[in-house]
Amino acid sequence: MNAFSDTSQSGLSVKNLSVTFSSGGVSHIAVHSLSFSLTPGEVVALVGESGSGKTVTARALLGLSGPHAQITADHLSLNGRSLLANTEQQWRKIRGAEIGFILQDALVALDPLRSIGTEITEALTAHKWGTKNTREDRVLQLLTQAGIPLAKERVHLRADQLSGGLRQRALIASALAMNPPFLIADEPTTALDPSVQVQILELLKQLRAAGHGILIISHDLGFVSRLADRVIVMHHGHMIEEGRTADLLSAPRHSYTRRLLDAEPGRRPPRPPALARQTALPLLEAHNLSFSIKQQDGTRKHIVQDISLSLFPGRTLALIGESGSGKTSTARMIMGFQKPETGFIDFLGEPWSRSEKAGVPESARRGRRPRLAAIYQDPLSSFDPRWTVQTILDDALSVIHVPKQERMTRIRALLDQVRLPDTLLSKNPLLLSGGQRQRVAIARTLAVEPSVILCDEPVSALDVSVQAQILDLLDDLQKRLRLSYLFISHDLNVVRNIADDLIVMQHGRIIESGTAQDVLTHPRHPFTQELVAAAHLIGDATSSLPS
Amino acid sequence: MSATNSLPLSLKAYPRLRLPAGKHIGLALALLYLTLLILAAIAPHLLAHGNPYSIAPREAFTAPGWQHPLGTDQSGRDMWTRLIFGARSSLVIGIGSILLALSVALSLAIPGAFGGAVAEQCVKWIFEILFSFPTVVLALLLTAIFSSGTFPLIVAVGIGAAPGYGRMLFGQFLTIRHAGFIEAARSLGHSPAHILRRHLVPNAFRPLLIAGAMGVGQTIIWASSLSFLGLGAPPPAAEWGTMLAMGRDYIAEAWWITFFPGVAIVLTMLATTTLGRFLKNHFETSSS
Amino acid sequence: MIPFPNSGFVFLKKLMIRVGGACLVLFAAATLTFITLHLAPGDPVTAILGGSANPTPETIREIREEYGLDQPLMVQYALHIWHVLSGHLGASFSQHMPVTDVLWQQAPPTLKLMLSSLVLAWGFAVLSVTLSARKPFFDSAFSSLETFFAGLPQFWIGIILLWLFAYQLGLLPPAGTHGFLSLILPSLSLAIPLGGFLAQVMRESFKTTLDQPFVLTARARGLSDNAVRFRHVLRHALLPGVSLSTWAVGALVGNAVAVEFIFSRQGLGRQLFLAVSMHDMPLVTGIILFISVVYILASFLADILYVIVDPRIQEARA
Amino acid sequence: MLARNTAIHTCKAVFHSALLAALCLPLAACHKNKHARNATSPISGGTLIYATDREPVCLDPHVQGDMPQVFVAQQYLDSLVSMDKAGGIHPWLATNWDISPDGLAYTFHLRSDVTFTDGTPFTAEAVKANLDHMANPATQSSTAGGYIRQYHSTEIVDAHTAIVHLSRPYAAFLEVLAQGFLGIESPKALARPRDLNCQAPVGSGPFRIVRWDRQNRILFERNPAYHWAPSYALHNGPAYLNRIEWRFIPEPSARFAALQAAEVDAIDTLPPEAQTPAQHNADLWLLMADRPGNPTNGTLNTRRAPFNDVRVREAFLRSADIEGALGSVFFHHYRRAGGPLTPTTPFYSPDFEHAADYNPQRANILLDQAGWSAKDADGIRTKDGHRLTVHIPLRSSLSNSERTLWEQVQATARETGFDVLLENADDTSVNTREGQWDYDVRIGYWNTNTADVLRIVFSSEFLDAAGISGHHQNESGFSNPDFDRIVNEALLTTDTEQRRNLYYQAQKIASAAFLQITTFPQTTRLAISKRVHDIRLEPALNVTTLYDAWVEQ
Repeated sequence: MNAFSDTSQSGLSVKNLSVTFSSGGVSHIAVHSLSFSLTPGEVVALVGESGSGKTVTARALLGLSGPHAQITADHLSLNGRSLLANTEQQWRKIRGAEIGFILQDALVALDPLRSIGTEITEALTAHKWGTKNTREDRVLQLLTQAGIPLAKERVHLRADQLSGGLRQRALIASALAMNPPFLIADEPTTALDPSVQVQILELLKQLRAAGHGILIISHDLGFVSRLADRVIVMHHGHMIEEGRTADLLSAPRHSYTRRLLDAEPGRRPPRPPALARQTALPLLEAHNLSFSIKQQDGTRKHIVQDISLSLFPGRTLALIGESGSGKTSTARMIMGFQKPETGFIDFLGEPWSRSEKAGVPESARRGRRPRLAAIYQDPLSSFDPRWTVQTILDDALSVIHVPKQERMTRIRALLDQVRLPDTLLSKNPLLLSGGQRQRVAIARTLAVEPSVILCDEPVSALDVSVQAQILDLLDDLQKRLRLSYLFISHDLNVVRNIADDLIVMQHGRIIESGTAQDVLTHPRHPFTQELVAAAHLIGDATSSLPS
Repeated sequence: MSATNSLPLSLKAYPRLRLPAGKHIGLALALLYLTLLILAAIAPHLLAHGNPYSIAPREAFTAPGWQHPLGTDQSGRDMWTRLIFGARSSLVIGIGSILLALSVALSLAIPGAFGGAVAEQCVKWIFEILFSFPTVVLALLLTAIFSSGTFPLIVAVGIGAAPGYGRMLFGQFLTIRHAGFIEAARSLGHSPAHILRRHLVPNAFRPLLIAGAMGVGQTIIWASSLSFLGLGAPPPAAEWGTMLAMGRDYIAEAWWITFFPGVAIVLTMLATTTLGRFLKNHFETSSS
Repeated sequence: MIPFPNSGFVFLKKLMIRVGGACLVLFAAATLTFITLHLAPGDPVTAILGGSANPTPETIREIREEYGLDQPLMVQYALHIWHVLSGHLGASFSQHMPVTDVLWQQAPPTLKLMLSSLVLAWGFAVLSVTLSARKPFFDSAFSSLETFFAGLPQFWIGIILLWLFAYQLGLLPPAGTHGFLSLILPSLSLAIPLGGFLAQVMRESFKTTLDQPFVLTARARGLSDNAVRFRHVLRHALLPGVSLSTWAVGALVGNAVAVEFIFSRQGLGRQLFLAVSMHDMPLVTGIILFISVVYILASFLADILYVIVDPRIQEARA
Repeated sequence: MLARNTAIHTCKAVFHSALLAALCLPLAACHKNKHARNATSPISGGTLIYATDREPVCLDPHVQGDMPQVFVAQQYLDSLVSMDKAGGIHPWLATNWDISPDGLAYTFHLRSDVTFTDGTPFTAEAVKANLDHMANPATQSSTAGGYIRQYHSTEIVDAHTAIVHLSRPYAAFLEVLAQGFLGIESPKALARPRDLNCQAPVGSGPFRIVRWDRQNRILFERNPAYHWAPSYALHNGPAYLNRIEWRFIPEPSARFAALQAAEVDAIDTLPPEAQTPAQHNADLWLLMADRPGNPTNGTLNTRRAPFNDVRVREAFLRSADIEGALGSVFFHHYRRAGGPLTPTTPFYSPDFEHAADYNPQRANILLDQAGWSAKDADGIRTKDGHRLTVHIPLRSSLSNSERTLWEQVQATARETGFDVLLENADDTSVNTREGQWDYDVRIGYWNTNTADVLRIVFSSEFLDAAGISGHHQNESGFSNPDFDRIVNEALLTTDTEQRRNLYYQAQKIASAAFLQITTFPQTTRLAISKRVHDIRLEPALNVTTLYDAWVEQ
């Protein structure tokens, strides 16, 4: 079906939609002549990276682009009624009642100060639906419908008191309150753990089956492939390609679509099987690490229990787990920022951290610190806000006593290594893109000539294509510099491309470990199996298309 | 600013309205005023001719006019001249008090923020206790010890204002201490001395600078409220708070004696606030 | 409703910390006033006699004995602390009446003044913040107004208001503590700067909140602009205002000194100034303690309010 | 000192020095006063709202003894004797009295029909209780107690006869008794603890205190049983007013504004800047009178340099332009007081009015003679490397007008080369400095209805009056045996001409010693709404009395 020819009365129809923002005399066209249509029972996906204009489009369809947006279109209609000249009053009648809206993280997309019940009720009162009693019943019904068990008890809870999956369901329930025929879901699963993503995916499928027309906004082709009937790829505000999901994914016409597909972690070639485990001594060894925090009621909550791991030269050990699994605390103990309660860590054959009271003094670690570097999910916070790229690298070089006159050469070499141009030297990282920032962070770690780099979710905040570039860079550096990585991530797909060995954590414990190959192909623990299944399901865009 | 920042691609439903031109006009006016103020403090003769102290009882209570643009006070002294000459003592009091306040604040906030868990807890308590003494009340108590006059006024206001600034700086220093870049520097293997010198001090200096810039106006107000109660700079000092206080009996007959010193205080407060805000925005959004 | 198995225990523990802190604050207040007034130059006897004429040596000896001034300093301090702890604030020698009576008489007008100023300041802040996002003009107008208000010294704005409304227009009484009308001008002089300050802080928070995703969700539900602003955003913007109000209560007492002078109002501020001027230790101690108690109660109240506005705190402060 | 003792002087009054009436009273005030008096006959009932500047710290005037206390006391207390405008003593609570020839025993015969408002009858017991109370150190009585230092004991002869024994003859005893400071309180009420009595003292006067709301007001109610009015009153029987609301409005401009806005019916201490508007306001009338005694002044400390040299003292007096200040900040409404006594004081001589007029040329010559001939870069005179510095402590309660006056003195004295330092401090700190003689100029005044004030402020008897704490009424530190002899001799005689002669000599010595830079007389200054009639000044103490006052309904 071609969107251009679709002028049927039912459904959401858009023709040549353009959105322009002007501020301070400067105009910026965020969306250029976009056309598509959405009919009940159909799922259409708008796919693109950040800055592609997909979110702006979603807002424009709800009349929420803000006062600075100029919206032009040949045609923008809902069930035959034009929305172009809508007043704010008219828009309000449409929002929630005819088009529901779902955002990504329910923790912030629902008012954090109010209970989910109040939020859903508000969607009803906004359209003067029912009486107090009927509204109460309706809220419970919606929560149940969205798959929240024990709705009666949970209706009084706030989003932050619910698990990630439940709160996302509550958010969806609030969008469904008036039973709108159409839903716009803006990155509905992005911030969720993989296992939860699958659940939400199932819920959205049910909604489609119930006849809702859904417009999915996503950067994740893999996720979209599981759900959408048609996909529209956007880039810099332009519609690049449009077509049935299966067709588009199997035979992308546009090079950008192809690039996007190739960057999908699931599509990238898996890491070649590692050489046999070396007989060399491990660089880093952790034994029986435990850590707990004291709770307000006096009991202790165990964050990490009995974790042991060994990292060998030139290899990548990945630590996988969902949020709250204890991987970040483990990372802090390994970095020597947190003293373990039990167990010990040795690095380069010498004590690095000890649970005993005396422990290992920081001064004993300092000399070896350059050998154990780290990069983080948010590189910006790890840079002094006053410093330019040059200062950052210069400061790092001073750690290993590089003479002043040599530093400039070394800095340029480092930038070259992470494939950044010299022109960024005088820039503050604040002005760089996410990928560039992460490269600067990598350059800084390289500056001190480490043996081990601890990578804590280094690509989670990046666009898919940038993710791929950073992972390639890390891979390349490892080969050239024989680095060892301790790679921490929640995303099995990311790990698949880089890990030699894998440790899966849940509730602070290691539930499975082994070579990446083994664990990924033959997961033993049910949780690992679930993870692998979820990753497979979402990540592999071409393997299972909707029929 | 990068191009993407000006776009409402983030979740801004209604982008903030910023009038960049207006903001800079405000800043320019503030800087102009502060320049004049400093000039008046350093070389008052350039801005006002005449002697701020010589009285002319016959010309007392002259309304603003050609001869005296802001009128004369109860002793026939020219208000404009006195305001200009008063800039010095008002600024000295303002800057002196804020410097003292910040030093006292620092002497608590630094060990509190960087001196370990016990010190942190202790300092937290100290601030909790000190904070229950309102600035003016504390300063009032201190005037009982230090009597009055310019120097005692600086001491009273400086110490009185210290808890507020101390708590603010303490909080900001804690943020800095826990900042990612400090941990990053540690993980690179930098020594504590290096971290202190390259990160902690320069970064702590920023909130200090902002507090200082904004504080001058505030301490001038506090000091003038003590002057107002008769505890200020001794006569014939042309200190604004005292001038204002002395004029209030004549407000019905000669409003200008009270009005203009107040305007000077308000303008100073506005100018320092504008400058402080600019510094804050500047530090938050870009690098130096 | 909310399953907190240990909330009773937690509450008790928090309460104990609070009460302990309050005692510490009171102890510090008592010590501070003692030190201050002993460091202050001047013979307490002079203070007690109020500088009047002709006291005979007998009179002076009598006074020294009556107020325990013949005891060693440490004994005096111990007695002072003991009195404070046992709730005996003693008699004010400048007022010739028990300190508790002075407080009983002078506190209500000051509390009234503070409360009405707080209410006015809040009113202005809420109005300014909610109105200003409506039109770009309002935004810049109100935010300039706030900055201007926040920069006004209370005593100056007080004099100007007095001049305008009492002297020139004759609309409101120029002095006194007589009913509602006499409360308007003093409250305004305290409320205007505070309102500006509150509004600045709340505006910051209001704007940050307006950019939050849940605001978008609320709009997308079909809520009107006003509903979003008042039901969702305002509540978030209240939070920093609530925290600030504790501080404001303290600041109001301090600023009340000058305002009570200008409007010849009855109250603790003016009484404190006079007591300090007379080096009247029992009364200064009493008033400072009272202010501390008010501050402690205010922060208690603010904590409760905060939890009402933001239920997350209950768990987050664990 | 703060305790002041005053004598009455209304518009119509002609005191000993009749020539002064015109001088001290602005004509407009007299005119308006007359106009008001011509109104209809008194009406009983209503409330009068009276606003004053300072609040007493205790309502019992025996305790301490500051002017605001006597202002209040005059409304609810009666005295043993009363004084007329001419200084004659008349019966009040005492019907008559005999004085022993040696002047040491006073026998008072008392009225038998007087009861205090708490129901206690007035008897000889009450007289004893009151005088003992004033003399008791625990009362902390400085004014009343100070005036009757010669008091020895009271002997009760019968219920209505009491003999008061003095230790030394004291010619001014009856005059002093006429002051409100020595008013008679209910002995039952006096028996209560001091601080309790301070809250609600009980008298036999035309009004009784109902409530004292600190920093706000005192409420009085009429005493319906009152029928023992003093002879200076216009009527006898209960007062006309049902109630008095006695408000405290310390801010001068606010006080006047409250009167203009008819928030209050009468104000005292009309600020100088408001006098012209008040005169032009057809709804108001003014009631003004100078108070006798030692006028408002700055007393020079002769105990230390530079004022231990009489030439420097004279130079300082002559370099201060007081007239300029009176013309500016006092709007010409205050008259210059030149000599050690206010013109309304008995035995005042006008000869010393111009003994120390502004004369910078003479000041320069004197300073050169005294050795202060060199000048430093600031134009301040120096001697042996010391600057000619004058320290003047300013208490925080000093009025802005007076502050400005001293600022102008500072400016004019600087022209002759004095470095005058005006030092702000709280009241207690200033009192302490005064006790330690740590000042060069001390600002104050002393009002009393007798020339005996000269003994209090200048005789050596009062140099160390209070002993250990250093309180002294002779603030100049002046000690002159001739002067001491003269003022003490004057206390022993009742012969008017002899006293006049002695006090003339005393004034001459004081004036020639250049001990004070006198500024203006203390003045009672009332502004009153025209609907209020017969607010009068009590003759003995020049204090407002509302007994005869009535309000148009």
